[in-house]
Amino acid sequence: MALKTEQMVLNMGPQHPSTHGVLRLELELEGEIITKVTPHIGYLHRCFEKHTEAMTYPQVIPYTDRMDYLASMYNEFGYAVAVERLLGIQVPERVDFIRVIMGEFQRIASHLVAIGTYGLDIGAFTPFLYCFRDRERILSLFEMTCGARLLYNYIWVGGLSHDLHPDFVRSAKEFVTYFRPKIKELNDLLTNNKIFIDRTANIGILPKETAINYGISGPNLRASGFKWDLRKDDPYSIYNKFDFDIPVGQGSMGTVGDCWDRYYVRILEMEESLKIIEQALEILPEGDVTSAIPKRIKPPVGQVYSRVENPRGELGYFIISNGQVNPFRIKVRGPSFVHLGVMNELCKGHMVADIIAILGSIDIVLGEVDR
Amino acid sequence: MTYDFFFNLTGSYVWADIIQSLLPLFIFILPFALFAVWLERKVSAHMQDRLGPMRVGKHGWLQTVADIIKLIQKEDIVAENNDKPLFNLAPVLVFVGTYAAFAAIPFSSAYIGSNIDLGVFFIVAVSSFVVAGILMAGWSSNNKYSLLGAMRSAAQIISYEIPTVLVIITIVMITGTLNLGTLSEMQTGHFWNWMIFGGPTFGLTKILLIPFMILAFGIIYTSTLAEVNRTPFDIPEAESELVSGYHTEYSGMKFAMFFLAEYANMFAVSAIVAALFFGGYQSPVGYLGNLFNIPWLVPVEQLFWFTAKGLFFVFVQMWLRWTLPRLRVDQLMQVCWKYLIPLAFVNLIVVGLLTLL
Amino acid sequence: MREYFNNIWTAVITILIGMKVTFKHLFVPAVTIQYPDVKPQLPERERNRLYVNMDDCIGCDQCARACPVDCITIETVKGLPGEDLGKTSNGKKKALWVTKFDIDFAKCCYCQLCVFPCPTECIYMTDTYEFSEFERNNLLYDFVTLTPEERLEKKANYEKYEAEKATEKAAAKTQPTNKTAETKE
Amino acid sequence: MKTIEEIFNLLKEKFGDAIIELVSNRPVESFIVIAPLEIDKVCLFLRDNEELSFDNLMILSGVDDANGKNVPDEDGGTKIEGGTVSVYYHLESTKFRNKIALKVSALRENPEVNSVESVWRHADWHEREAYDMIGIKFLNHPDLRRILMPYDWEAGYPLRKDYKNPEFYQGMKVPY
Repeated sequence: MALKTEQMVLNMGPQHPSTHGVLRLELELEGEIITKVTPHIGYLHRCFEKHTEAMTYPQVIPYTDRMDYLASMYNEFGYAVAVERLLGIQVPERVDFIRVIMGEFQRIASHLVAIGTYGLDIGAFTPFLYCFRDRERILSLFEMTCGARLLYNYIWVGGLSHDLHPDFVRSAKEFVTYFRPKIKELNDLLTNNKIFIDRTANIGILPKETAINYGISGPNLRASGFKWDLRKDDPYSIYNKFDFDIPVGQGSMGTVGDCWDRYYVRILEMEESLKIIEQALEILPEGDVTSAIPKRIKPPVGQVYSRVENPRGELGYFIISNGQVNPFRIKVRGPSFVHLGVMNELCKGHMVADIIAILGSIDIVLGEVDR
Repeated sequence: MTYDFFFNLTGSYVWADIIQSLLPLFIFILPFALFAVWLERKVSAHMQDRLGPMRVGKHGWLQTVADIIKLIQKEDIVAENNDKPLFNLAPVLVFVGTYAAFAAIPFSSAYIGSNIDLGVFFIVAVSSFVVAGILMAGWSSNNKYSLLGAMRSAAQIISYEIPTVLVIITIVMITGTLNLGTLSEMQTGHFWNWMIFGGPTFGLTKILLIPFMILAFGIIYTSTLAEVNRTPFDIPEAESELVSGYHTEYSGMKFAMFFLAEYANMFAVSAIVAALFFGGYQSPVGYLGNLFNIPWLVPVEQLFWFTAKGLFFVFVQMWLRWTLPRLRVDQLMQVCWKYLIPLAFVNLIVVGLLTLL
Repeated sequence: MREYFNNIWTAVITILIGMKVTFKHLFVPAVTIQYPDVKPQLPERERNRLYVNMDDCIGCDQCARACPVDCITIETVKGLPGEDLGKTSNGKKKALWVTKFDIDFAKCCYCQLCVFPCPTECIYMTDTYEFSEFERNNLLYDFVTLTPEERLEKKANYEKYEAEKATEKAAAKTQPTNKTAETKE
Repeated sequence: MKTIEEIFNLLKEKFGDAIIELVSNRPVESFIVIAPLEIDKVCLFLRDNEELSFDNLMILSGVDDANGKNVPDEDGGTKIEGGTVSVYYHLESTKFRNKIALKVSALRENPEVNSVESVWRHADWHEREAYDMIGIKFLNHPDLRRILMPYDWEAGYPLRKDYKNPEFYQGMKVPY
């Protein structure tokens, strides 16, 4: 006789400790095994795209900050690159260098949050605080440069709002030397921990073909074993001047493209970012950072899709201009938005606890999902 | 000994009984829980390069007192669809289970709440009350997260009792007693008489026993960790998955009772481990009381040593908590059934053979 | 079987390594500070509450137009001819009475976009960051130095002046038409 | 790597009238305009053709072209009548490092575009967003619901240029 069983529908969120914001996941459970995940998003919708239609081009920048609030610097970077391509202006070399330095610092800061909160999701509290301690130092560097810790409005179309602080180069070098041993400590504490590996290896495997079909990009795509980094494969700014590797998932603890790989790619990327920062600090040219900022931004009728390698993946801005001071339409391809779409595929057949591990490993920021 | 003292003091058996049974609560469990919560916060803070509570009292040592006062003042929220009798009973049951376990714990040679011959067995049995309480809490909360937490917890605690009991049997095989007082007395003298170093046996057996005793200690410490729901086995209240597990819906004093029970339980299991393997209340080096011939000092010193040992293991529990991630529910069962239980069995057999030597 | 013991071994070893790391940190001095008692040193470019130096403000409205959230509201009244409104510190002559200069800090996003276009550098960001209020209305800051009576007076003055000018103009307009009418006759 | 002209000619050969025009006189980006009900076949071809292999859909964006007539409506504002709404597809070939943009336009009153969800799963959420924001109906989409707005939002499609905020939503006042 078959026992009559019933599927349990569990609402995870919108208020839940590890949905990284206000995300609601509707789980259909067979005991603790998941049969279906339906993400419901939009709780943090702030009408970014509608707002931009009433803004001038420079006024959009503070709004881009608020999308992926863990990588604000890179959002501005991407937006500035897009509008510059639309305008066809070339920025001074120093601006590009500073942008790259800031962008890579932001990448480290963002990955630190990703790694730290991932540890928290798995249940390790301490790495989270170590990561935040180091992130605070990066934020202090930003604060020293532009006066804000989270929402910078630093990278402008055609330039930067401020030049570097005179102490910046020294402090940045200090940070690089300070931070290298910390990565090792993090590996000791979390990455190589047997419990952590058991929780993350062979969980949420994302094969390469599926990943491309789903539009996955950034560290998540690289963890699936596909060497694809826009900094190398579609170079923007001056990334082609630097020497760095693109870490890809090896499946060393389980299968290629599992949660552990996605986590570990981020760790390796932090080291690569340190390399880029070191090189950029060495050859930082002199120059005026505000000289190329146009007085009045009024692009010609046209459109551009421009993308950059955000810490989370491919951040693209699709801008249509109708020749006015306001953009006609800005559509953002947020990596988090795209990555969240693959949740159902990843979670099927796993347990409730794995949802947390998977959601943490794809590293979404709800501000960017909902815009 | 203390019983006679209270009897002489009050002149009534009833009063002596009451005082005797309330003694651990007021002298030990409450202050310990307050202290342990503070310690947990400080340990976690310093391990994470933070300061932790600093405002209430010097280095925040009164913080938990303030918290308890806050919890007492809080509204006791009972949701409409809760199963109210069970909902109210659950924290009491959890606390009773923990509190009753203290009855058989030998704090010092002068004070054992109830010096029964089935001491260890009693503790193991009575602490199973906690499972019933947790299940009740989870069920009556009428909340899916609580229910999941409670079910995980029940499965976990029951499973992990098996390796615990197997290790206890191992010890009993060597000592031949279940009485914790006698067990502690057997390990008297110096630290090399502790069970972890082979107990009060001599010769080759002792040396051969040491590795197996260390293994047994590892097993029992791991499984007691799981029994009190501490990291890495804290999945019943895994805050990142189940919000707060079985006590999600509780507030105010009822929540405080769960909290108190958790910390009291931490000490209870540490005390068992200390009593079984580390000589209970026995000093590792000898007593000042004996040295200076002050008889009343000895039980006090014993209480100190017992508390110190218990606290050390509580500290290790905290240390583990702030270091490790948590396991998944099926992995937790795997650790128990595939690793701990077979090892405990093997250990049991080997130790059994060794004692025959 | 080998894997079985290997699992146990790696588990124990990695746990011990982790415990070593956390134990070391027990003795590392804390990086946090006790905030209201100890305050961090803020960098000089700190971006917090805006301040407007009204002595230098010429009422040009550029900051209000740059603001992406419209938190600055400026109203101005033209000065009467011959009236001396003073000069800004960099020598610009003022021509407008600023009768309203409100910044709503409940809306302000501290982006600093208002600071850069200012021709007299009279609006800038300070390092005051503790200004939370219980009433949202209290976050509406009024920077105008004129008293409410003065503001009304300036407005009335200008209206009167406008009215006078209008009547003059009207008079000027009607007169020539009269003249033409006269000449026609 | 093929240029956009070559791809246009190739598509024109294969699909004939479904390929409407190649717009290449605007700054920065050129695109091919395609008939809305043929887009899925064209995309499948672009993905599976060995020489093109556009395996990655970078972005799919719905745009309100606002090229109709402005007419005053009942409550004093203006609304747009006629004209089109469009969908832009930006494709990329990870093999050949080649990029291309496509555009389809549909009538504003009842825009219907074939879904490319079966070609790239990535399009799923982007199409839902375009439906949510612009009101483009993607035929053959398995799960076309609103995504960012509440499921029971009845006041229209926010990113249309003539969108007006409703007074109330579920009894809550909307403009604050």
